[in-house]
Order: sequence, then C-alpha cells, then structure tokens
Amino acid sequence: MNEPLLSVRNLRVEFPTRRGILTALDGVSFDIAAGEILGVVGESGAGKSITGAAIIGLLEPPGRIAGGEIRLKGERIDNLPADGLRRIRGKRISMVFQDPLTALNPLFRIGEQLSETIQLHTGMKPAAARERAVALLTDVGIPAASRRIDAYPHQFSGGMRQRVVLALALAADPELIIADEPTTALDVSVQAQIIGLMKRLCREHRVAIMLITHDMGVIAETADRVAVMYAGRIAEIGPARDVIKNAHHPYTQGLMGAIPTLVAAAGRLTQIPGTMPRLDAIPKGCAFNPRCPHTFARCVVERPELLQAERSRAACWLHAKAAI
Amino acid sequence: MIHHPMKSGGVSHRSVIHMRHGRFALALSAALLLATVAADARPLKWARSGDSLTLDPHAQNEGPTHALAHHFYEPLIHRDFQGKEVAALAVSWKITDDPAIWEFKLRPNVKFHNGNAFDADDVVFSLDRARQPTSDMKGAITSIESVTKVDPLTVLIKTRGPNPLLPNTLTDIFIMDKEWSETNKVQKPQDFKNKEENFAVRNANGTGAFQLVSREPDVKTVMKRNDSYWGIGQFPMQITELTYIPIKADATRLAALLSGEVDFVQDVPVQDIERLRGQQNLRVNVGPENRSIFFGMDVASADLKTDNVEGKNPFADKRVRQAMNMALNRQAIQRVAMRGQSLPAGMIAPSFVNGWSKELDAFPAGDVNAARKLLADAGYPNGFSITLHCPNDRYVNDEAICQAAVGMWGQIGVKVNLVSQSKSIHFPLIQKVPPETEFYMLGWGVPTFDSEYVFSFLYHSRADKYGSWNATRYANADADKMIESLSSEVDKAKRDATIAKLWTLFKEEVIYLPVHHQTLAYGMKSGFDIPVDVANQPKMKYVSFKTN
Amino acid sequence: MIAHLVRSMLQGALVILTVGLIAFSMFRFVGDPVATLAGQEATDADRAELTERLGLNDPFPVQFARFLGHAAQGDFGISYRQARPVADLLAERLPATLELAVLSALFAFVFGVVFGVYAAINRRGVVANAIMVVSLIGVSLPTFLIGIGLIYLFAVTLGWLPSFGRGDVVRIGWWTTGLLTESGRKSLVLPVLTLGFFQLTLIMRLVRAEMLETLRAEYVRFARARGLPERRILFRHALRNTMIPVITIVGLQLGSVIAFAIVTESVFQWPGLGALFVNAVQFVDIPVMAAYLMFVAFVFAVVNFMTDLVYVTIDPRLKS
Amino acid sequence: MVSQSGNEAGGPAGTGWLARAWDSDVGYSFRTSPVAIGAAFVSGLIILATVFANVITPQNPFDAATLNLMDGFTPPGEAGAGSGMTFGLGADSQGRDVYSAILYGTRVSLLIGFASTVFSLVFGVTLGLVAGYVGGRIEALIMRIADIQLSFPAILVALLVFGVARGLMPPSLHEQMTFAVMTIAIGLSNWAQYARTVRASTMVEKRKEYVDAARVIGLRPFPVMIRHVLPNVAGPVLVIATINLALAILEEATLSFLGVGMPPTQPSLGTLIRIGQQFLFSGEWWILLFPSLALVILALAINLFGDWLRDALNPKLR
Amino acid sequence: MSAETKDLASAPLVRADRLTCRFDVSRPWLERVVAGAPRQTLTAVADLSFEIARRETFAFVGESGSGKSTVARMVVGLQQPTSGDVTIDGISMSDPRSAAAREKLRQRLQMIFQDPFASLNPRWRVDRIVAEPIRAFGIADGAAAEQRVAELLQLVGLSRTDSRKYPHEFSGGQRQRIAIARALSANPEFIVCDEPTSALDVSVQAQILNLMRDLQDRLGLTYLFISHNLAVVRQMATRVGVMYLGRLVEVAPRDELFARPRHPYTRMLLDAVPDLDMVGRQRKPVVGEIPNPISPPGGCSFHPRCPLAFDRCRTELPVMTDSAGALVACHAVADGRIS
Repeated sequence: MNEPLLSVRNLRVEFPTRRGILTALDGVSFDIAAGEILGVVGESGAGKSITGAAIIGLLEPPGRIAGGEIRLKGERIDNLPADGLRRIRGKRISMVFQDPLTALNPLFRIGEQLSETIQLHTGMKPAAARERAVALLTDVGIPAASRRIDAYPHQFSGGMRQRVVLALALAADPELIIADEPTTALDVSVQAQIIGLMKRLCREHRVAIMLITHDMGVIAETADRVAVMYAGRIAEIGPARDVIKNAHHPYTQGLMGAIPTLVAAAGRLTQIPGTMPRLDAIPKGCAFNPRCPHTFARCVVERPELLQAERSRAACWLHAKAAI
Repeated sequence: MIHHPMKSGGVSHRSVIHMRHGRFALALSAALLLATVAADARPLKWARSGDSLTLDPHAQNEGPTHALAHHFYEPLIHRDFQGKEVAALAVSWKITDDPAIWEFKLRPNVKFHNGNAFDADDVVFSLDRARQPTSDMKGAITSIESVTKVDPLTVLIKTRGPNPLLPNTLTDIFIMDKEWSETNKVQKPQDFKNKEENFAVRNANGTGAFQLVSREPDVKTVMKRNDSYWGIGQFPMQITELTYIPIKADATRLAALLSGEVDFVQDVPVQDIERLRGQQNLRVNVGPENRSIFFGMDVASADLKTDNVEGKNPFADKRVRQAMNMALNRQAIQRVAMRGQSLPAGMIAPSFVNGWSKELDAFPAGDVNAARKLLADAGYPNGFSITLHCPNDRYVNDEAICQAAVGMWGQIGVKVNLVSQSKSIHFPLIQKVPPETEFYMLGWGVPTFDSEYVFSFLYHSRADKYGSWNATRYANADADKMIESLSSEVDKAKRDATIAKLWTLFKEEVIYLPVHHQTLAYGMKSGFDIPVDVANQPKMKYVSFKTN
Repeated sequence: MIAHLVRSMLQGALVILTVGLIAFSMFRFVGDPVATLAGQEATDADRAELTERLGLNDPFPVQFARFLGHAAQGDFGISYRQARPVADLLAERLPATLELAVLSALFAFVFGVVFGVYAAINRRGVVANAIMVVSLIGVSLPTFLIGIGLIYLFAVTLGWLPSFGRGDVVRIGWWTTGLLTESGRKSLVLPVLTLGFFQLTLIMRLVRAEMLETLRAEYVRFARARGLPERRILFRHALRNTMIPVITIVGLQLGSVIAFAIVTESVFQWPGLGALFVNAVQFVDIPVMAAYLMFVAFVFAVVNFMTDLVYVTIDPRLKS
Repeated sequence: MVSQSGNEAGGPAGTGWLARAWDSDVGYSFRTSPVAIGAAFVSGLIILATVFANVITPQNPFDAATLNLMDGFTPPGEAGAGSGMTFGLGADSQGRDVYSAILYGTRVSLLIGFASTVFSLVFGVTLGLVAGYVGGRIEALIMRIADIQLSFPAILVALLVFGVARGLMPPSLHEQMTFAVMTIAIGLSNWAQYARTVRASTMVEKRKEYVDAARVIGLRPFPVMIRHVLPNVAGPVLVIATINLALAILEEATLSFLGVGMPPTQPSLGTLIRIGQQFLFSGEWWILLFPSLALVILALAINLFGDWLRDALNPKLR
Repeated sequence: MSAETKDLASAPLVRADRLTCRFDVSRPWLERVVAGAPRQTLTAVADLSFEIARRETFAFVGESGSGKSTVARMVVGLQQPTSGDVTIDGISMSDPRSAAAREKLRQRLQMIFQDPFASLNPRWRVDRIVAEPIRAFGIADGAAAEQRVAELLQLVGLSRTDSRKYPHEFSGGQRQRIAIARALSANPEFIVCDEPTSALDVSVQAQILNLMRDLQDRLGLTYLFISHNLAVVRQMATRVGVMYLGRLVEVAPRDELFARPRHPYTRMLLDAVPDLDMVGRQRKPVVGEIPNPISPPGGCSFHPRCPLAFDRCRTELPVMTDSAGALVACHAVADGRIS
C-alpha cells in the first residue's frame, strides 16, 4: 500500500481552562489517501472541527497539540515552526469554512483575494494570476467569471459565495482540502449543488477532501470513507456504505437509528439515552459506556482501541471478543 | 454696570504717600538717573490677570482699562508711581480771576502717533467727547460746564461753581486727536453698555509714550516705543517694545514669570510672593494700594430674609454688630489668608486718604468671649444664621477672606452661609434698589484721596447722586447733611473737622466691619525694578532696568 | 453612495437645526434679552420698543427662522460681556483652537492607531499590557492635572517650553498661525500633548478593541488558512476592516476635540474658543454660549460628512 | 466548541447567589485577577472611608466654625500654630485638615458621581429600552438626539447645562442648587451612551425567542421590557455605569476646577485641587498633591475595575 | 346542543384564510429618492389558506425564505397578517371584536422555538421560566405552581431538582425539554413548533421528536410543525404543506406526498435531500437558487427552475387544485402533463 497523503497518529489536543486541562481530542488516528473523500461526522462537541483545525495548524488559543503526530506525505507537519506551517497552508492543505458570508473579506474584490493567494503560493505575475483566477471561478461554476471577478463578496448570493470560497481553496492546487461544514449554512437545493461540485473537483483535481459535517446524509452522498467521532475520539472508521448500513459501534448504530429518513418507517426513532459527556467529565474506559446498551465490565475500566470489525474498525470491546 | 469698586484712579492734590519701603524711592531715583545715561533698551512683557475692556479711552471707567490706555493716550495731568501729579499735556494750570474758570496752558510741540500736531482744539474736542452721554467718564467730570479754546496752547475750563479739585478729576480724561477722530467717525465714545463697537475700540492714536502695534483682546496687545515722544529725555523710556498679556489663571501667570516668558506680573498671588523672593533672578515689590476691604450688613431693615430670626433684624442691634466686629480676627486674616500682605484696618480709608487717623484705624482685638457676651446681651445667646455674599474674582484672596471670616463668626455662634460668586453677579446685588444682599463683602478705593468720596458713596443714605454703594440701608439725616456740606466747604480746617466727626460717628455705630487695606505685589525679573503704583496703574515710560 | 452622502448632509443639517433650536431657546428664554440690552434705567416704553425692534413679539417659529438666518450669515449678536460682535470674537479665536485641535487630533490618531494595533496584536505581551495600563491612567487623569503637571515639569522645572499662550503668531490674511515661528511651535507642544493624550488613549483603546474583534472574524481565519503571511493579514486585511468603525468614531472624536479643548485652553491660557466659552459660562454670556454651540454643531456636521466621505471610499458595500 | 463547554460547567445548584457568583466565570476571572481584586479593594476602601468620614477624621472641614485660621498652611505631620493639633497630610489655606478635607471632598465627589450616574443610567436605559423595543419613529427620534448629544463632549454639555441653570435661577439660589445642578449637568451629559448600548442590546434581545415566548402568552410590551429584556442588557449597562462613575467624578472635578462646581465651603476633590493649584509654586505642595492623588487613585481604581468587568462580561474575549 | 358540540369537535381547530403578509423592505426614503428606486415590499406569505384538524400534526416544509416561519408567527399572533385571517376554534386572531375571546384563547395556544439557547431567558431560573405562563394566566400560584413545575419537568424527562438551575447549566436538548415544559404548563391544546429540532444534534433530535409525539398522544395536542428538513417532517406530520416563495405549492397527506410528490418543486426538494440511502450514488444536479423574494418571478414563481415550465407558467399564477387526494398549484399538473 502506498503512503497515505495524510496520516494522523494518536493526535491529542488540549485546552487548558480554569477547571483544569480539557482534552478535546484523545488518541485520534486516521489516514486520508490522495484523492479520497473522508467524511468526519459526529455531534457538536465531538471534536470534528478541532481535528481539522489541528491538522492545518489553526487551533484557537489556548488550544494546543499535546501529543501524537500529523504527517503529510510522510513529512511531519504538527511540529513545524509557524512559518513552515504557513507555507503549507493554502498551498498543500486548504480549508473551507461553514459560513461563506463571513469567510470572505468584505472590503476586497473577489479577484484581489484570489490573486493574492495565487501569487503568494505560485509566484505568478499579477496578470497571469488574474487569468488563473478567472479560470478557477469558471471551474467552480461562476457564470461570467471574467466580469464577476471584480465584484465584492456582498454582491454574490450564498451559494455563489461558497463557490468562490472553494475557488480560493483550490487556488494553489492543494493536495488536501479540509471542508468544515461546507453546506450547513446553505439551503437544501444549493447544498446539493455544492456537494456535487465538491465531488467533481475532488475527481478532476485529484484533491483529497476531509469533509467535516454533522449531516450523515451529506456523508452518505459524498464520502468514500467515514470516521465517526464521539467525545474527542474516533468511535468507528470505515467505508461509507459499511458505516452507514452496517455499523459496528453501538454509538454509530444508535446514531443511524436516530436519523429520520425519507424511506424508513416513520415510527418511533431509535433513541440513545442521555447526552454526550462534557469534556471535563469524560467517563473512564469507553467514553460511550454510560449510554451504551451493551456495556460490560471491561468498558468501564479500559479504553478500547480501534478494532477491526469486518471492513471497518470500531473502538468497542464487543469486537475484541471476535479477535480473541 | 460696575464702576467704582474697580476704579483705581487715585488722585491726590496732597500726595500723602507713606513710603513704607524705602527702596522704592531709591529705585525710582536710580531709574531717573539711568534715564539720563540712556543705557541700552529692551522689550518688556507685562502680564496681568485681566485685559483692558476697550481701547476707546472714554468708554470704560475701569482700572485695567485705564492702565493700558495711559500708554497710548495722555491726560492733561497724570500721576507718577507715588500718586504725585505730574504735568502731562498741560504744562501749567491755575484758577483765573473767576473762581469757576480754570486756565490750562498746553504743552507745545507734541505730536500724535499719526503725526498730527496736538493743540487746544484736541483738548476741547476730547473733553467734550468725555462728557457725551455714551461716555463712562462723564461722572468724573460733572462739574465741567464748558471748555473753550483761547489760543492753540491755551484752554479755559468753566465749572459749575468753584471747584478747587478740578485738576484731580482730569487725571484719567484722555486727549484724542480731533482730526483722527473725525476721519474715523469716532466723535462719540463707544456705547459700551449697548454693545456698540467703533474704530477707536481696536485702534489708538494718542500722544502717549507707546504706539499700538497690534491687539488681540484677551490675548495680547503689542506696543512699541514712541520715538517722537515729547518726554524723551525726561523719562527713562527704556522699553522699546511693550507686550501686554492677560493671563487669568494664577498658576499660569506665575509659571510664565518663573519660566521667563514674561518680565513683569502686575498681580502676584500673595502665597507666591515668598517663593518669588527666593528666586535669584526675580524681584517682588510690594506696596499699599489705595483700597480697603470690608463687610457691610443691613443695619436698618425690620427683618432679614436670609437669617433664622423671625421678625427681627439682629444687625439692627449695635451689640450684634460690635460682636461681629470683635469676632473678626484681623491679624489671623493678615497672617494666614494674606500672608502678611495687608494692613488690618479699623476704617474704610488707607492712610494716605485725607481724614485717616491712627486712632480711627484701630480695631478691636479678636475676643471670642467678649463677643459671645455681647451677643447674649443682645438676646442671641445661641447666635443666629445669615447668608454672606462674597466676590471671588475681584480682590486679593477675597473668597479666602470670606471663608476665614465665616469660621470666626462661627466660633461665636453666628452661622454664616457663604455665597461666593463672580464680581459681575456680586456687585449688582449691592447696587440694586433695594439691595439684594443683607450681608456682603466690598472693597473701596479712594481716587480723590479724600474721605468725602467714601462718605458720599458708602455712608450717605441712598438717594439720587448719593449712597449708590450703600447697601446697609443706613440713613442718618444729620450725617447726610454733614456729608453734603463737604463739597462746598472751602475752609479746610472746618472741613477736616467735619470729616473727623463723621468718621467717629460711623465708627461708633459700627456700620461696616473693615478688614484691611489691600497691598499689591508686583513680580518682575530682577533686571527691572518697578515699584507698586498706588493706583495700580504702572506707567512703563518710568521704567528702567539695571545692568547689574 | 450619493444617497449615503446626501443623508449624511441632511443629518448634519438636522444636528445644526436641533442645536440651533437649543441655542435659540437659550438666547430667548435664559436671561431676559430686553433687560440685558435696555439696561436698568430703561422705561417701560423703552422696553416695549426694544421688544418690538428685536422682534420678540413675533411667533416663535418666525423668531427661530430669523435667528437661523442671522446665524447663517455669521451674525450671532453682541457679547453681553465684551460688547463686541460674537462673530468677530469667534473668528479671532478660531485659528488658535483649530490649530490646537487639528494637531492634537493628528497626534492622537497616529499614536492611537499605532499603539492600539500593537496592543491588539501582542495582546498578552508585557509592553502591550503596559500600554493598556498607561492608557487607563490616562483615562483616569483629568486633563487639567495633566496640563498642570506638564507645566510644572517642562515649563517651570526644566524651562524647556512655554507654559501659556501661543507665542509669536504670523498673520496670513485673517488667519493667524503659530506654526511659522519657533516660539509658536514651542508653545504648541504642551497644549497639544495635554489635549491629545486623552484622545490618544481613547483611540488606542478603541483601535485595540476593534482590531481584536476583527482578528476573531472568520475571514481572518480563512486568510490564515490560505497561508497568507501574518503581516499581510494584520496590516492589509484586519487593519482595513478595523479602520471602518474606527474612522467613524474617530471622526466623531475629532469633532469633539475642539470642544474638549475647553479645559486645555483654560489651563494653558490658550487664546481659543474654549477659553472664551468657559468665560461665557461663568458670566452667563448667552450670545457667546449660543454661538459657540452652533459652531461646535457646525464642525460636527462638517467632520461627520467628511468621515462619511472617507467611509464611503473605504467600504465597497456602501457604493452599490 | 470546546471553549463553550467550559462555560456550561455550572457550579452546584441551589447554593446562594454569592457562592454562585463566586464560582461563576466572572467570579473566577475576579479571583484570578490581582488587578481586579486590587481595584475593588481600593474602591471599596475609599467608599467605606468616605461613608465613615465623620468617624475617622479629626475635623469636620465643612463646618467653618471648627477651623482655626491660624492652622493654615501647616505642613504634613506638623502641629498647627492655632489649635495645636497634628495634621497628618497638612492643613490648607483655611486651616482645614487636608486629610479630612479629602475624605469629605471625596464623599461629595462620590455622591455627585453616583447621583449623576444613577440619573443618566435611569434616563438613558429607559430611552434605550423604549427605542430598541418600540422602534420606528420614536427610536429614530431618540437615537438622533443621542447622536447629537454624543457628538458634544460631556464637559461641554455639562458646562452648558450649568450655564443655562445659572441663567434661569435667581443668583441667590446658585449656591444651594450647585449639587443638584452638577448632578443634572453631568447626568445629562452621559445618558446617550446608555441609550445607545441598551438600544443595541435590546434590539438583539427582542429578536430572541424568549421574548417571543413571553409575547405568545400575551404579555404587554412594558412587562416584557422590564422583566425579560432589562435583566439581559444589565451586563453592558453595569460596565458603562462603572466607567461612567469614574468619568462623572472626573467631570465633577473638571467643572469644579473650571470654577463652576462645588463652592470652597463644601469642597469636592475638584474644588480642593482648584484651591491647591494656587499654591503650586508657593511650596505648599500638600494642598494640591494629596487631593490630586486621591482623585487619580479613585478614578483609576474604578476604571480598572470597570475595565476588568468589561472584559470579564465579554465572552468573546475569553 | 350536543349536536353542535359534536360539530365543533369535528370542525378544524385552526383555519387560515387567504393569509398574506408583506414587509416593507424599502431602503430609507432618502436613498429611494436619490436612486429613483420604488418602494419595495417583500411578500413573505401570499394568499395562504389551510386548515388543521384537532389532534393532527400539520407541517410546513420549505427552504429558507419560503415564509413558513412567518406563517407560524401569524398563527400565534406574533405577527399581524397584512390581509386574511387565522381563526382558532372560531375565534379570529386579528379581528379587534374578538379581543377578549383572544385573550382567553392564548392559554390554549403555545409555541416552541427553534433555538433552545435563545428561547429561555438566561437570567431566569428554570422554575420561573416554566411557571411564567401559569402565573400569567393565573392558573396557579405559590406552592401549587411549584408543584406543577415539578410535574412538568418530570413529564419532559427532567428532574424536579433542575428547577433551581439556570438555563446555561443545561445542554441544548435539555433546554428544549424545558421549553416544551413551558409550552405545556398552561395546558394548551394547540402548539406551534417552529423548527424545534433544527438546532439539535441528531441523537438529541430523536429524543425530542419522540417526546413530542408521546406528549401529543398523551395530551391530545394539535401541532403546527415547521421544518426545512423533509425527513423530520415525514417523521412527525400527518399532513404536509410545501411552501415556495411565500406560497403553498402542494398540500397532501404525509404518505401521499412522500410516495407521490406532484409539484415539480416538491420533487426537486425530495431529490435534493442528501439521504443515507444515497450512499455512493450520483444524483442529477438541482438547477438554480431561490430567487430574491423581493422580486419573485411572475406567473408561477418556480418557473425559472422548473424543468416542465411552459409559456403559461411564466404569465399565469397557478391555483390550488385537487389532484387525487392532494392539493397542487401547478399548471403542468392541472394540465395533466405530469401525474
């Protein structure tokens, strides 16, 4: 197997607060292959966005990487100096945020923001950068790009703005795009367009996407593989179809049952009792054990590693039995 | 409008000056000596707390206004630092055979700043101008009936009845150029009260020792030496350029002197005199001013509004007034509030005023117990309360004096509520008819150097021409008659006897509570030695500087 | 955009009108103009005649309109105290105040922005915290104490700078300036520092707060995510966005520097409008108070309009 | 986000409000900020000292009868020439104990500060609430007036109110009315800030659904404003009030310094400084220095506290 | 009498008649004058009529800007309709003559909001929040109110000790439970739910949706349910109305709508929903975005995005017509060009 594009090993992120150190991410490991779309799902507070921010080196202070390593094509990037990390950002790893309304600087023309990024990472001359900017805008589906390039962000609609943001993310032909809830702020019909666009871009540009979302539906449509996060840990990771249709972790199972769909019987929804623990009160052992219908002694004392379960891997002792 | 308390023109046909500080005389003679040597010349920056109100010489009868005007314009007769009359534009004057007519011989070869020659026409014009309805000086020369030219250098002034004091009244009546006035349409003085403005308000064309260069009201007025002044050779005239700068804040004014930005400060705050004296390069001259500070109270009304006594006026009882007088510890005020810069007083006239005597100026020592007893005798064993009105921007430390006095009266049980405010609000309370104050502070200068001036304004019952500053409601028909008799009395001995009698009466009655005679302090660079002018109108042509 | 500017102008006009109404009401109802003008000796007939001549019998709106008409021509009547046309008084003192105010504003703005940006970028740094503490002391020190302190230090103790007034001024037309002479420039230093210090602390704190706000904006994060150098993010992206609210408020501040000059002018005996106003308040010289008020309103309107002009050129959202 | 979950960590339920406040984020921020503790301590100390001024001072400086003029200008730590009592911080020109005068003067300054702050707070918050909640023309009118007011610096407005009040009142009343006039003058010059802030917060709050929830059950606008909106705009109001208190004290001092404030018989700190300034050059430094220090320390303590409060109540800054 | 009562019982609880709501979104007067722009109005809701039967859950679904929340606000009286009227149990929500009756009606009517962080007053304790309607309607006071609050909290799955806490001490789902408790405190029979779960995580959403259904069964509630999430609507509703740009385009019983969507917009919406069953599949892209509601296209406002649009659609507004168990406003359906 060739080397993954991105490799995250035992990533640990901490937030020192007045009530002690909160561990936002604990032992998170996963890979992303080149050109692959990895969906990262989980409920709010599960640590999805922090994972993304940690990879690109934009953790909000006082958050800090406290352990583990992140490698981009085998090269460690989690301990790079600020400037080294900056050179990777935008050039090799880009990021797309949830709200296209606030992600663009309102005082600069679209073209200026694009050219700025292109020139910075490619060293192109302004004229060439502008040409490339127009091409990028056309590529992400902005009609009359050569004219619209001189418009300001407020002159675009929400969907168009998210396209511009995508164009910006693509400006330097990155290898990986971290898309943090890119469709959440959009309407369903526009959401579908952006999902389609991202899939196409991933294919055509050979760019890997780490798609962070809480919407299983979006993952189902887009991702090749899915990582399900719970309380700062990965509960289950595997091919999208397996995770969705044949979940191995009780949490994933509960989650899937809780999602109302357009086809299943509209009876009572499966219900996971309780709520996700706060970061200052993560239970010992398996973080999910107080809510899990299958909890047994080991779950309360020992934390499960990701264990192979068919084609997926799940952090659940239920699958350890199989291994033994 | 408030004139008299601010007026500081001091006139004396007697020139009774007590030289308290011998070195003034020395300095002056030294200055005169130096003048003849005609040493080098230099500019002088002169700071004072307030500005002149107008340059129109007849529009305002006010001390600081006259002080500045004396540098551009000249009267027929003016006074030197000691208050001695000196011939200015007149060289001699005498009463003619008609005792109601004076003859003035004018100074020849005098030119106005614009080059016009000075002659009798200008005098006639100016004296007429000063008597116009809009003039503020008309009150000072009401006795003049007419002025006529005899020849270019002689004028006759006819008075309403004999007036031996006429020259004394002319010392602040400035002579303007008739032709210039007509050209610039300023034949009438500026009507200050009705907010008029004319050419003469911002421009000046006199015969004075200094010529106006520029003027920014409340900012500065720049003058240069008049090199064709008639008095060159007679006066030191060493100031080449004179800049007059009003600086209101005490500290800033002092800072300006300390940092050398100004050369001369006309009103040094008393508390800073010592510090200035300690400065190597600075000099402070102090001297008495022709002004006394006192409290007045309503001695006649049946009831007072601001007291807490129902249906009675405590001040109507002489014992109360005596008690108040006794409670006033004048020495303490002099020592602490005035830092020694005052002369505690028993009468409202400084020593150089005709009628002054050591006995009259004596005052009771502060005696709280005696005062308490007097109050108890009068039926106020627990005192009473009353409101005192006080100015806070007119006299030296006026507010502090009032505060101190309030404390002293408090010690005998009289609770005084102090209301201190600007002179522009304070004086109308006194001048209004009927007065709007029952207890107040006032200061009085005696420009004629004669007690009559004090009596007619402060003691005569309020009537027509008299008693306009008497807010005590004191009315004594006999005394009124005696006061009125003074103006027509030609026999000096008889007149002085009347004055003495009046002073004794008023002192006995304790109509006012005199505090002290005010002292002035001038601060300057040690290169200068400008003595205190009794009228507080220093004339810079007299100033020279030493080259030590 | 034009609409924006027209609105700004109308707003200015509204301010002037409102302040005019206050000024006029003061003129008309505070202190009796007839009593003040007629003097104590006037007879009832004199008063009636004066009342008629001054138009005080006309309906209020007519009087107000006339007042505004006169004000527009620079006629504010005669000072009760100085007996000179108020307009002359204002014109005479205008250069002093404007020179002081503009220089202070410039001083406050330049240093305020520099320190503010610095304090925002190095939020937890020692120097930044020191700046913030100094700024708080600055806010807690009344202007007059600063003035007194500076005078004591620089004028009295060290004798480097003059303690009062404008020094020598050069007259250019009706304008007088202290910038062309050495003593004039020296005289400006302490008042400008005194007046500017308070404004500086205000602007600095404002810039810091706005900068911090901007630095939390999503587009700054996005700019970082695009790998833009920190300098570029701070000084191109963040600073420009920071300046929009800052300019608005600084614009308002600059307008009020003129009025803030009141205290400074009193301490330094600066021959400006503020000192004139303080005197007018003490002597209840209503025409001067009214005129000064109108003047400040006018300055406010003008500065506000210019601020909007700058604003419009910076913010593209206002252009469409 | 993680940082938010920190906020959710509430203290134990059912304890007293003090314990809860102590345990809250603001309380924590207070406990860990030496500056805030120091500022609160100093402010509290000064306020306590002024409240008990008549107990802990050797003299009542407002009672002229107890002053001995001969004590005037006694330097710090020396015995007065008149009464023989020792003046820790010296005596002023009237023989007034500077220490007593500072405490009584601070009392006056604080009283005017508090009174005017309450005045502008009530005035501004009411107008701001009405403007924000009612909207429309009333809002436009109130906010335009606030804009105009804000474009005129407080000191100018205060001077103006002062001048107008003097013009309207008979001169004999000036002295008695000074306290009220000062309070109103300073109060009127500061209300607009409250109105602006409260309006902005009200507009945010009134769009929140808890207001809708109250309206659904038929509550009238007034109770909604008072019960629901007002408590939720209290935070910023508190910050402004704290900083305004310092500002009002400084404003009072400035007015008194300019000679339009408290009379010297009932001196506030500003009046004391004005009096003391006369002795700046004469060597009696204590008359100026100590009241100035008192003023600056008081204002600084309140400002520091307000500054901390502003940061503590602003969740974005954490 | 009994016959009438029976009539009333079978009559719809809520009836909306030609509801229209317009907002003036014109730029300020001056800017209009300078730019020569006309007054602009946003028609949030146009000519909307529907009925809700007792004990049913009627849902409105649509994208943002479709006006569904405005409908909810008009139904509870938070927003006055520009024209048209809502009558609840025969009482008009806007007729001034029924003011007194409306005050009584308020007690029978409640609302649950979208954002559980904003819908609870952060300065109030839970007991005060929950008891507010009880006190406002004078139902109970003092200990009785306390007792009622405790019951309600237990009813929605919270503990009675929670009543002394403040909202910030709860998670989003718990807060929404508190909001439900408040809505139930005055024993309403009709509750308007405006996106009650869209701010919640899926697992919590399931809890809340289940709770709401349980409560409906136990208390015989009638819901008006607003959501943009078709799956949630399908989970909750008995009948569904689809809104587009302020108008109803289709009303149908739940199963009918999801099994056989008629209106092209309904179809497009259903197609666009990312669904768990779509794993790995490619879908046909949706075209266009929602037009600016200030200047909606003439005729059928969906025509620019409609694959079936023809000339009539551009000029003529389609009316609601019955189409085999569903009401649809579409020319193509009316003309029988699609089934």
